[in-house]
Amino acid sequence: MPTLDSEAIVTGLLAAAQLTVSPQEKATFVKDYPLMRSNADALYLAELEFVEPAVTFDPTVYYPA
Amino acid sequence: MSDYLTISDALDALRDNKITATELVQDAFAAADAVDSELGIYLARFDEQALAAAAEADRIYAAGDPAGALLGIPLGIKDIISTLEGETTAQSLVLDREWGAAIGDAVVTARLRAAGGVITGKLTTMEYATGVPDPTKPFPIPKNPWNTDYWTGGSSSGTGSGVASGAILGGLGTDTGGSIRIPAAFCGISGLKATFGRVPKSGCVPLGYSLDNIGPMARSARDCALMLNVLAGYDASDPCAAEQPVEDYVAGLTGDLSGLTIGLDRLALVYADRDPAIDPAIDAAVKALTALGAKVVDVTLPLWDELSAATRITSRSEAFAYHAPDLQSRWDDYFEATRQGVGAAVAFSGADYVQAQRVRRVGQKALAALFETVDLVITPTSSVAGWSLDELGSMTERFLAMHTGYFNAVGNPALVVPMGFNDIGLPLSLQVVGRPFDETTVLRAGDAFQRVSDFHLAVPPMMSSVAVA
Amino acid sequence: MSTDLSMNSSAADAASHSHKFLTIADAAAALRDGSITSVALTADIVEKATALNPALGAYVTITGDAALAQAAAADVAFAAGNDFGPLQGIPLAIKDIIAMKGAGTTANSRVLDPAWGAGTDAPVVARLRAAGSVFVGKSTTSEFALGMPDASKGFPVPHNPWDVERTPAGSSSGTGIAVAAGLALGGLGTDTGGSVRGPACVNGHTGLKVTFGRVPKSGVVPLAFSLDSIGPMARSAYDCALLLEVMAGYDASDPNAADVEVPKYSELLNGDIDGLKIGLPIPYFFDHDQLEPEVRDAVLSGVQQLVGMGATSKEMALPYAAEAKDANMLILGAEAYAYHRNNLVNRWEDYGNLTRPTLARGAFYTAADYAQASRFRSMWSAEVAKAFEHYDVLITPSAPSPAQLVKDMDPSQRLVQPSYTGHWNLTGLPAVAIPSGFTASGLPLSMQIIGKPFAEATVLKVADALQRVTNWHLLHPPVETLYATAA
Amino acid sequence: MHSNEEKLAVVLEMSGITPPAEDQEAILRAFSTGRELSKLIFSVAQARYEEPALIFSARV
Repeated sequence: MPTLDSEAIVTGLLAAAQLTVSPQEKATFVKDYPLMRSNADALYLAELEFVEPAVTFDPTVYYPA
Repeated sequence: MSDYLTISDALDALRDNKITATELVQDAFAAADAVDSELGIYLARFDEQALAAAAEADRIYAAGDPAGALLGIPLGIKDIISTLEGETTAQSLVLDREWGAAIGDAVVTARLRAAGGVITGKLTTMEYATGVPDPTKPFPIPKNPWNTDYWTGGSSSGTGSGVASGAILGGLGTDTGGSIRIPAAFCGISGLKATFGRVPKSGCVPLGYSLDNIGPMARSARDCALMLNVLAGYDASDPCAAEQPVEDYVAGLTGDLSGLTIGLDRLALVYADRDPAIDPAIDAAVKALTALGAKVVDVTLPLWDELSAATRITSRSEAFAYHAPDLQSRWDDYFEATRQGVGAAVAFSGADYVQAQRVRRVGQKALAALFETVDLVITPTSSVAGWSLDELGSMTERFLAMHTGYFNAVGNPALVVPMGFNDIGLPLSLQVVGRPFDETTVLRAGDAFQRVSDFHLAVPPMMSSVAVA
Repeated sequence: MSTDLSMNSSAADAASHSHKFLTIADAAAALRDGSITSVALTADIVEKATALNPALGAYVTITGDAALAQAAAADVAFAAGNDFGPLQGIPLAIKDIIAMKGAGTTANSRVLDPAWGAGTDAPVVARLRAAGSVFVGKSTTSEFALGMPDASKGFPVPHNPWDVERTPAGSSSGTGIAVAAGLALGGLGTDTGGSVRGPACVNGHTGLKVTFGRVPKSGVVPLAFSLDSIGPMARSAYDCALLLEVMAGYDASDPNAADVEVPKYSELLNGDIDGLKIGLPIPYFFDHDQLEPEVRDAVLSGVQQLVGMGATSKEMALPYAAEAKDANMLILGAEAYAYHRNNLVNRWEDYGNLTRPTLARGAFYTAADYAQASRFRSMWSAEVAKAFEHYDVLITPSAPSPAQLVKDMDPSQRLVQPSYTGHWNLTGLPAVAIPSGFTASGLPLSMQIIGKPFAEATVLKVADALQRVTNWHLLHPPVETLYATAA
Repeated sequence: MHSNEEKLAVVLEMSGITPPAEDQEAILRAFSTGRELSKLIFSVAQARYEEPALIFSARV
């Protein structure tokens, strides 16, 4: 499966998100995409393997204390 | 198979020294030896350590005033929860074996041990607590003791078949979208997914961080209450653990349901291929609960599809965050259903995940409003009595047929108890849901129902035909 | 490395011919000793705000009549001996993303449903109203609190009163401009990644991002649910304390609100920072190649002054500081996109041309990315908490540079430029931006003081201690020259 | 306009996973179902101005 370039990825993502944007706007997305993707990838640190998310769920809300 | 089917009966027998802990544990291992190779209950057995623990229990019983709510009771641990003995595999080639070794006993394991429970071994699970068996992987295929052509259900598979076959009297399962309640339903036993945060889940490999629960599986609601008394309570090691006071869940089992209003949602339309035996069984259960003093009214659970979807999106996304590095580097080492299931998370954007959490809050509000009009809600646990191992149905079919993920979205406690059998002898199951941290009322209803029914004491035919030394 | 503390020439000029701009504390005193009335004060401010709006774009809506009515009521109360507290009769600016009776809310956008919040006060506004304060109007905001202005959408374009060619920063631009230019004595901003501290930084005054949950944020259009905060903006830390005393406190309508007791902040600003332990996280915050030397030096000289008052300071490090900034952006992007998804799909053109690209980027992250950013958030919060076992506050620059020229700015710069504010939304900690001096060219400089959860008193005390021995926060931009252009 | 296959190729690239041919068909089915689930949760009117159920606490 050939790896896709940013242009193809952004095209697909905009379609998946059902967004129609102007050519210049899309050009900006294509330019920015690689850095955005690497910023996101950089968060998958090995030391986080067993770390819980910072947002937790409270089932009692909306019930009388 | 031991003639003591439930933990509470076994405890009485031990206290009245009609049986020793050593004999009880030996009977359990004998039952396992007779059927495990066919049923796929265990991944690892700790015979030596278990028998030593049983001997210690006998010493304490002999000394006169036995402490320990589960003293001498053989219990199994789903192999996704860490124990001092052995390694934890999550029934996967992928999990780093050092993980469990580094932790030793998870909080829940330590609590069972401290209560005198005898840890018999590590029970089979679906890989990383999700998906269905994969014959191409070097692990046992969990089969249903009521019909070995059928799946035990998952993902706490070995705990379900272990209790049903008498290999253990109780055990731990985990439930992110139904993984305690489905194997308990298919194997004809009781299982409790308590309120999110009721039982600390540190020392357990995560599937869905904001959905996971560790809970008891045993033959009876009373046994689940006995185990919950030991398992429940805050622990700082789990950021999701709730600082809610723990009640004596056994003391609450009064057998009397007078004054309770129970809302019934038959969920008749959620899955086309519904087992015809379910509605008559529900009708009988309603009659029984009414006779016990409860008022049963019809209700409609709000946002059924939407909240089920929210659980789906949340658990897939949270699981993918955990598994991303391994899915990227060793895709084929995973079971087919696990990698495709967790891999399905690619369909969801960050915004989808956030939106799912907004829908969960809307669901919480709507369900809280319903619980102002009823004290409990009951539904059939599933639209089917199970799947045969060679046509397990697609992911979507299983997702629609099992009526469990909805309650992980909102975190309410949900107990399942056997309510009969279908026309080919597979168990049927009733789900009882309560307000957050009101496990007492949920267990009281389950226990009261089991005082007037004996489905939870039925023994799979294969067990009686098996010669037990 | 201490710089000459005396004001450089252009800043001195700015101070000399500025007419008397009041802090809230000064005005409160003047209102009680009879030297001014709230009606007079409010009338002057409403007139100035109206005259300068074309040049500075501080307000979307100026509620002059309602403000004068509030002022009159305040004066009547004073006369009758009823004193509802230091904010009585004080003219404030309310960011136009917060619901306020008597004025619609636009979020600087054509997309927000006009019926949203109509005729209601957000709890934080209700509290200010009950304290007798006067609302000059709804101040301009970046559209939906992010992105940069799009003049074609018909909203006033905010300008920096120190140099109208430069950015007033965002997203609480209007409140920042109003405080700097004396078009209000204080006001409300919201801060999700730096939107209170950014405008305070480039407009030369004080802005506090509060602990997550400290101030109820119901009645506010959300940008990112788990990062948003409402904060006070005013000239001084003391004024921010006066505002915070009224704003803070639990409210059941906001599920994020924390049930934590609210101290009398202003009474705790006693100027005594003897023994206070300051941590200076060097990597990323002080050694980044895009951090301008004038900014760094002003922060370090501010720290030296604090050390001179008995504090100790130590260089230290926080790991993964760059990743923490990205984690905040990722969480912000995903949460904002969830809120805006349907409108982006259906009404793309109605969004500002510099808002929609920023919002749409939120769609490019996967769900797992968002969950993973949240796991990173747990780890990083724990790392910062460990640091706070050894320090009472951390101090960093508020931003890598002073106000940029608007023509040099582009929406994508956020990805590459370092930023020092989002870290404290990620960890939910209180962080105040205060003036730390001026550039050679006369632009405000700023430093940031960060504290432990719910330690706003400590953060404001340190800021106030510095403001007792400096007057950067009292200097005013040369707005008189703008009247000509405004007329 | 854009087939699910194309969209799937993109999100697989984003997610860094490269499922072999044997899994493609199942992943595509899951992807399509996923898109339906996404549409479903964005259709809940009451969720328009609602807060998420996951709360951040500043106190670690």
